[in-house]
Amino acid sequence: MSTASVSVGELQPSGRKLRQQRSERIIQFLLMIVATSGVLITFGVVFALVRPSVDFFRAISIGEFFGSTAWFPLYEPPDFGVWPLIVGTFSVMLLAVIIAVPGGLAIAFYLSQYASDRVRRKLKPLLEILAGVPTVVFGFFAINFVGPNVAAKIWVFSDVGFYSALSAGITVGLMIMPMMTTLAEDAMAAVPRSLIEGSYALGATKRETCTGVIFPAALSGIIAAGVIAMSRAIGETTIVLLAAGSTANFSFDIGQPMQTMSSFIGFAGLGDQPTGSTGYQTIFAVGLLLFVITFFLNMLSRRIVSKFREVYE
Amino acid sequence: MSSVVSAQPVVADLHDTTSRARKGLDKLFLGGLWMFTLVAIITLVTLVGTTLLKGYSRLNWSLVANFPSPFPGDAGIQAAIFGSVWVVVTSGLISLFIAMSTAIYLEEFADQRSRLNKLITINIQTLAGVPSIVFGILGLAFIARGWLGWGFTVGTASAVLTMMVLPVMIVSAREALKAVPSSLREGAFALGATRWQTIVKQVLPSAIPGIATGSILGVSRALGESAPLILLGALAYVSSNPTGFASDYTVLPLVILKYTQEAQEEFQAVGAAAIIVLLMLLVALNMIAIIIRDKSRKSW
Amino acid sequence: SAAKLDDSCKSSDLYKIQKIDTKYIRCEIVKGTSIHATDKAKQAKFKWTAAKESQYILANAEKETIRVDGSSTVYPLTAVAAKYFENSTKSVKKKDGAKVTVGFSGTGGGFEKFCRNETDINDASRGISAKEVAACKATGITYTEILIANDGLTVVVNPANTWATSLTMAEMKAIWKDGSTITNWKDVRPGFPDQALTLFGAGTDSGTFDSFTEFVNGKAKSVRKTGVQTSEDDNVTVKGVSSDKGAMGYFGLSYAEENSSKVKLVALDKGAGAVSPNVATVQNGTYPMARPLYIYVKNASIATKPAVGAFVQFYVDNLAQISTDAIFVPLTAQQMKDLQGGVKAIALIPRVKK
Amino acid sequence: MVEDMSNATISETTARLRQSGSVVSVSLSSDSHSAADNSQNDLIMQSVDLQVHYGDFLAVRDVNLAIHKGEITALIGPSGCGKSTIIRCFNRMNDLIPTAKVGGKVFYKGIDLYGPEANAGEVRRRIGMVFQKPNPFPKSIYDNVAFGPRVNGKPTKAETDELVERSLKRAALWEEVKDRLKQSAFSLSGGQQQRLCIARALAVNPDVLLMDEPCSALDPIATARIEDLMAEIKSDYPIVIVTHNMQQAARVSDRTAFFNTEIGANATRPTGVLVEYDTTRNIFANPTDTRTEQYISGRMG
Amino acid sequence: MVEDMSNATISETTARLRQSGSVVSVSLSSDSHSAADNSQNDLIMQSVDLQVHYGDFLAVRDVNLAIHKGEITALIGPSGCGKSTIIRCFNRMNDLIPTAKVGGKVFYKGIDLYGPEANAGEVRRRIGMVFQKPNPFPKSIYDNVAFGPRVNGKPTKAETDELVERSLKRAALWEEVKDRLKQSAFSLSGGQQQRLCIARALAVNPDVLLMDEPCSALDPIATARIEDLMAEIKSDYPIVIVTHNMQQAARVSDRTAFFNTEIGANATRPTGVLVEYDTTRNIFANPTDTRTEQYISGRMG
Ligand SMILES: Nc1ncnc2c1ncn2[C@@H]1O[C@H](COP(=O)(O)OP(=O)(O)OP(=O)(O)O)[C@@H](O)[C@H]1O
Ligand SMILES: Nc1ncnc2c1ncn2[C@@H]1O[C@H](COP(=O)(O)OP(=O)(O)OP(=O)(O)O)[C@@H](O)[C@H]1O
Ligand SMILES: [Mg+2]
Ligand SMILES: [Mg+2]
Repeated sequence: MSTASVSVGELQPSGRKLRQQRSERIIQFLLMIVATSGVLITFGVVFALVRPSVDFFRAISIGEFFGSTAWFPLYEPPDFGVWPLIVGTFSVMLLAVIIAVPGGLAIAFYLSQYASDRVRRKLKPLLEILAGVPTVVFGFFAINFVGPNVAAKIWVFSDVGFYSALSAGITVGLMIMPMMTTLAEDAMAAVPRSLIEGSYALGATKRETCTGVIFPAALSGIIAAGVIAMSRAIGETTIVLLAAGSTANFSFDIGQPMQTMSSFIGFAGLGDQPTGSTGYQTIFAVGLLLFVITFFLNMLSRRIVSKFREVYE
Repeated sequence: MSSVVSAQPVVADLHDTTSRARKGLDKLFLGGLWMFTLVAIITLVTLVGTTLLKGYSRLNWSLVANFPSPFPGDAGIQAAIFGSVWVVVTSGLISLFIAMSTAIYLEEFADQRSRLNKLITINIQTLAGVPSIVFGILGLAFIARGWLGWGFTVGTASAVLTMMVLPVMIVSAREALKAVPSSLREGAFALGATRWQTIVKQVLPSAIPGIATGSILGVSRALGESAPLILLGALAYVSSNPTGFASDYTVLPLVILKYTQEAQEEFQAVGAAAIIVLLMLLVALNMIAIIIRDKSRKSW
Repeated sequence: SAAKLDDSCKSSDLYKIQKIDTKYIRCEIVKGTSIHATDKAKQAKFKWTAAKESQYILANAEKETIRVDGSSTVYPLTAVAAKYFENSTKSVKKKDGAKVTVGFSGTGGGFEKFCRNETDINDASRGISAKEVAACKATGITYTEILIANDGLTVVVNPANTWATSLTMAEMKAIWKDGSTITNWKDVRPGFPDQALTLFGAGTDSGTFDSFTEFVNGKAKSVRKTGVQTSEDDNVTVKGVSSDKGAMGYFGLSYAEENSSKVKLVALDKGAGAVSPNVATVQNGTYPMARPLYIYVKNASIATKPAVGAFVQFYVDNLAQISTDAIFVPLTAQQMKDLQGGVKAIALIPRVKK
Repeated sequence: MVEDMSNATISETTARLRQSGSVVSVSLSSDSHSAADNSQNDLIMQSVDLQVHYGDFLAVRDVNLAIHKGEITALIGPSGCGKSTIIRCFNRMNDLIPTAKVGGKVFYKGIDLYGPEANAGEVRRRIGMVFQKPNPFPKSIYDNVAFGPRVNGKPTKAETDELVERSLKRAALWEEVKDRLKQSAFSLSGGQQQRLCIARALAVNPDVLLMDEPCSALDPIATARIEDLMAEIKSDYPIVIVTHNMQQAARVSDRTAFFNTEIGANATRPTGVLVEYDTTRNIFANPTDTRTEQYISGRMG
Repeated sequence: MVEDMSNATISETTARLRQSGSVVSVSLSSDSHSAADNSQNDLIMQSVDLQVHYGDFLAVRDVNLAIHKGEITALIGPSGCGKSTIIRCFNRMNDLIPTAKVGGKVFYKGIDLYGPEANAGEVRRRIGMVFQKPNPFPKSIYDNVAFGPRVNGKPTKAETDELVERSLKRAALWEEVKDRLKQSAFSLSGGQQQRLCIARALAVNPDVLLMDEPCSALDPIATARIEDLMAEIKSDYPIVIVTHNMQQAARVSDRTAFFNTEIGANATRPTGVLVEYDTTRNIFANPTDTRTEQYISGRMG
């Protein structure tokens, strides 16, 4: 009977390996530092927006900002009532959502329930291309095609000029439709197959299965997708800048030119406001408002999605 | 005992009894789906079609070779192409570095449940939802002017685009790392490999195709992005290719934006031609992504 | 291969310089032909001619970037100058010619950068303001002002508008002043028809907007806020005015003349009778909405960057051609003379060897 | 075209069907294949040489089964032998799988389910199905049951109310849910959900009920309730049930079909075959095929 | 601090270890716990009161096991009883699961694996592991084997060549792959891949080899080859193997540990416990615990 030989320190790494393990601790630390840079960016964004906004609201009262309906910050004398921008933003957003959400849903239904594999394989890349088209190209499309050939033709309530919220809204809607399609498809794919089969087993047709079972089952996912679409539409700058003009009309006639919060920022940026001027600070005040709105929309959609996950678990 | 009972013959029993209204609705519904699908296809076709029609006359070598000009006849986009390449490559590389580091830290080192991990994750989600123009504001306030004061240069634009594509890249890099089977990590650890050795020698090689495809998608977003750069002075008449981070620059989307707003009609053709070049670059990028994806599938 | 005099050159060679033996020759537009001509016979032709003495300065243009920013009104003029200058230096210095970047942040935005030492030259559609003078003083920046062109803002109406052949500045102000509610021609002047008035204006970030508001209302950026469709793109205004009988708009003289088939130019009356907008009335200042355009050159840039001096010299030497090609109202003979004085002042700035 | 084929054995009938390939009415002599009890042994459904491919892969072949009125028929066999595949052929659920190709014939009251006379929607309404995992719709309890009637007609509110109550009663769920019909179906327990799914299937008044391992996700108590329920309703709704639980097959079914897999001549993956089909008593007490015997003993021993 | 404790029984040793909590050298008296054969019975590894939590859940507790030189030790027991958890404690693979908390001690040649004297990387190099599913790296066969040596040092090309050949020969794979060392490891069959993984483990020259169900993904022929291989190398590399296949445990192992699950006083999920640990002969021929007997007979009968 012999005793196992004992050598203390036997399970310690030697030389090279030891050095390596030490340097790994440094690597890990460095990685952590880099990983937190994202957090810095967010703080940077918030800080960059808040500081000049504070200056802005020192000069312009919040009451005037939210209490008046004239937005002419770059005129003399300037007006700082943000409502025209809000109305413009929501007009364009609503138009876009009215097109993108049903459109995205319809295409998602078609792709996931109706289309054959062959058709799907051909359609998907087309949608991917559409999803990858830069917004400036959509803007070009808006002023050369959508504006004169669609918006001007379908809007019968007023004269539609070169610039209109309608043209911008339609184009933004077309731009976010592929994204909406993808998100809706994901939501539909998460519906258990057994539910769909349960519906067919009761003699339901494809339509009834789509509207009666898949839609309600995927509803929260679809709503979340819709909310993301909204926030995308609200944040869109270039298309609106090109298609809806630079006049902050306080109007509910979507045939008129309008300005959204994002397109105002882009517009004011074109004209390069002198630092510290009130015109320069408006960029930040409006940016802050835009950031807050999209931040809440994105939080909302995350909430909905996490609720949604619980249902089928 | 032979009690034989025939099943009663009920012919026509299983005929379609769907009511006409129900069938009509079915057709209507499918019609609606078709319509929207067609809208998407028509959008793409008319978008490319109208652009081609407008721009094909200027789609020649002089477009690519020339620098901007006040005269539409010989206005070119060379500076914009090089500017785009500069900005996209630098921001792509920087964000790739940050995204890989972040993803490796979050997936391979950090405790998944740690506060820091959650904070970073939520933060990335938040950043992903920030409108791109807001990054432009950040760039204007901190980078172009303010603290860093880099001016309206390639460096500023790269920094801003980096922030913009970072969330996309981090998410795709994390997905790629998650997709590496844990058996691979266990196999390496079980041989005494350290964490870093495991990552560098096993995990990353397996994840690279996924990371590459994700990055290319991020980069193509940067290539097409215009909004934040509007705030960063990329609109000007720039007749030289960038030579460094401190160079003046312009990029394709903004050249398009500028020509689109130009009063002379002939510039629209230049803009349209530039769009076609931009779209071709994007398609090429996506092809590379597809090739990488397919290649990586074959190799092992 | 050595080109010979009188050999025709291409438009892309415009202002290129070649050296044959010891002589320099330059590609120029044949007099009497024009880049803008639609008539085939008058379309631009190019030929090599002997280069002027002063162009040897170009040989000093190192591989440098000249930064210009400022007024979007002056931008097209400087952009043409830049284009030609680049053509020239490229041929002299081969690939390493000087580069010019031209921004159009607006006169004010441009001065801000200029006084922060970010640019070499600032385009201005007005003289430097007292505030800007102070800003430049604070950073120790000295500069030379050069009058570079004349500009006239024209008011345009629809060709079918038979009544408004001329308007008084008071009428203009009534229409355009902040708070104006006039939406019908009949309220502009008794006797004008009952025709809805629609207004097209320039975007707030353009120099045109600043000048127009200053001319009409006496205060920059002060203008009626409602009932005006604004656009960055003069072409949109042209389209709008040409498709609406009751429309009125404004933009630069050169662009108006270019589009005189689509819109009608309106004469203005400042109290001394109606004056039609044209080159002569703008040059002699009788037209009420005429103004001078400037460039401001930083003295330190001239001292330290040879290319900047070369560019200004080039700009001034070829101003007549540049103005024509950019469709600007050129300087008068007297103004040209004064200009040479400015250039001489620049020439006296001591150069610093790096 | 209807023929009376009394006194023909199943295999004879099958042979004739093979030749004619037409719509026939089939009946069954009461030989060894007759029902285990005295209930009516009318043939409701019959498969003839049924075989299913998924793409190129032959999943199951040569299945000749007869489903009788008033009876519960159990399908048993090892995993992958094609039980689910077969039961899904009985109400054309396999139509939903693009790669699935059905060969042979399935007759329902003499009509070929896959023939021109049959419409998939109608087939599914007539031949109800209950799935392995309870799959209530994300709607209220009431709306779950009302879904089928609503898509299959336009019942009035009163009719629907009555139908929902009757179906829930039939599925022995009424007492437990009558006070919360408007609540989400997800608020029910697993066993209740499965009974809800049965009620939902009954609400469209089917002629046959197919159940694919309906109890495998349930605890023993819930299972017992479902089994009781099956016994209760089988006189109105003949039931075909797939089960992995042989005790269950022995307990509840009148007939049992045992499937097994075998690898074909030049196939790489095993194909399911129907080894033996007989009264449950015979299958469990004295199976004729040794494979059946092995399977039964191996699992029950 | 080293103590010689010959002639102490395991339980005595354990008791002392509990008190001292320090690094000790332990040996085993040749009582009922001694090896089944005449091989050296030196203790290589020993676990003392080992227990593992996953978060709040106690997955396995009170495991006292001893691994001997030259032997194969089999861990058997029903699914979820913690066999994998235990074997992964033996080379600190559980460190990789953030929620896992290891209590008690595991000694390797007298050194506490979880003590300050031990480094996880070094532990894993010394105590090799082979997994349930073959997990070759997506590299060439050669690079798979060379990976371990390379990360653990900087061998020259010649050294590596020699090591790869020796390891592959040891794993009885050399003849089959020597002509295609540069090919992808994925081009090998499942059984070959598993032997490659064994070769890979051997290439770093471990002292013990842990195998978690190494044959469960393999066909019988490949399994037989692995079993032969294990028998061949066990004199050099003591082996701990987890297996579901009791015949396999009986065939190849010298000692067998039987684990079972039981639900603790106020626990909701079952916790694994070591029921019995003895020579394989004793465990299978005359187990002392009735649970062992039931399990063995239930499965083997
Ligand atoms: N949609 C499908 N596509 C391709 N193959 C399929 C599909 N569904 C089932 N199979 C294959 O067909 C064979 C029979 O499957 P089936 O589900 O009918 O078996 P089962 O007897 O119900 O098994 P279990 O008892 O596991 O439910 C299996 O080999 C299965 O892999
Ligand atoms: N990473 C983990 N996190 C939480 N619980 C775990 C984890 N791994 C295993 N468990 C739980 O610990 C218990 C023991 O698991 P373990 O995998 O060790 O069992 P096993 O005996 O190997 O089972 P099998 O024979 O199925 O492989 C199980 O209840 C399992 O669910
Ligand atoms: Mg099944
Ligand atoms: Mg296990």
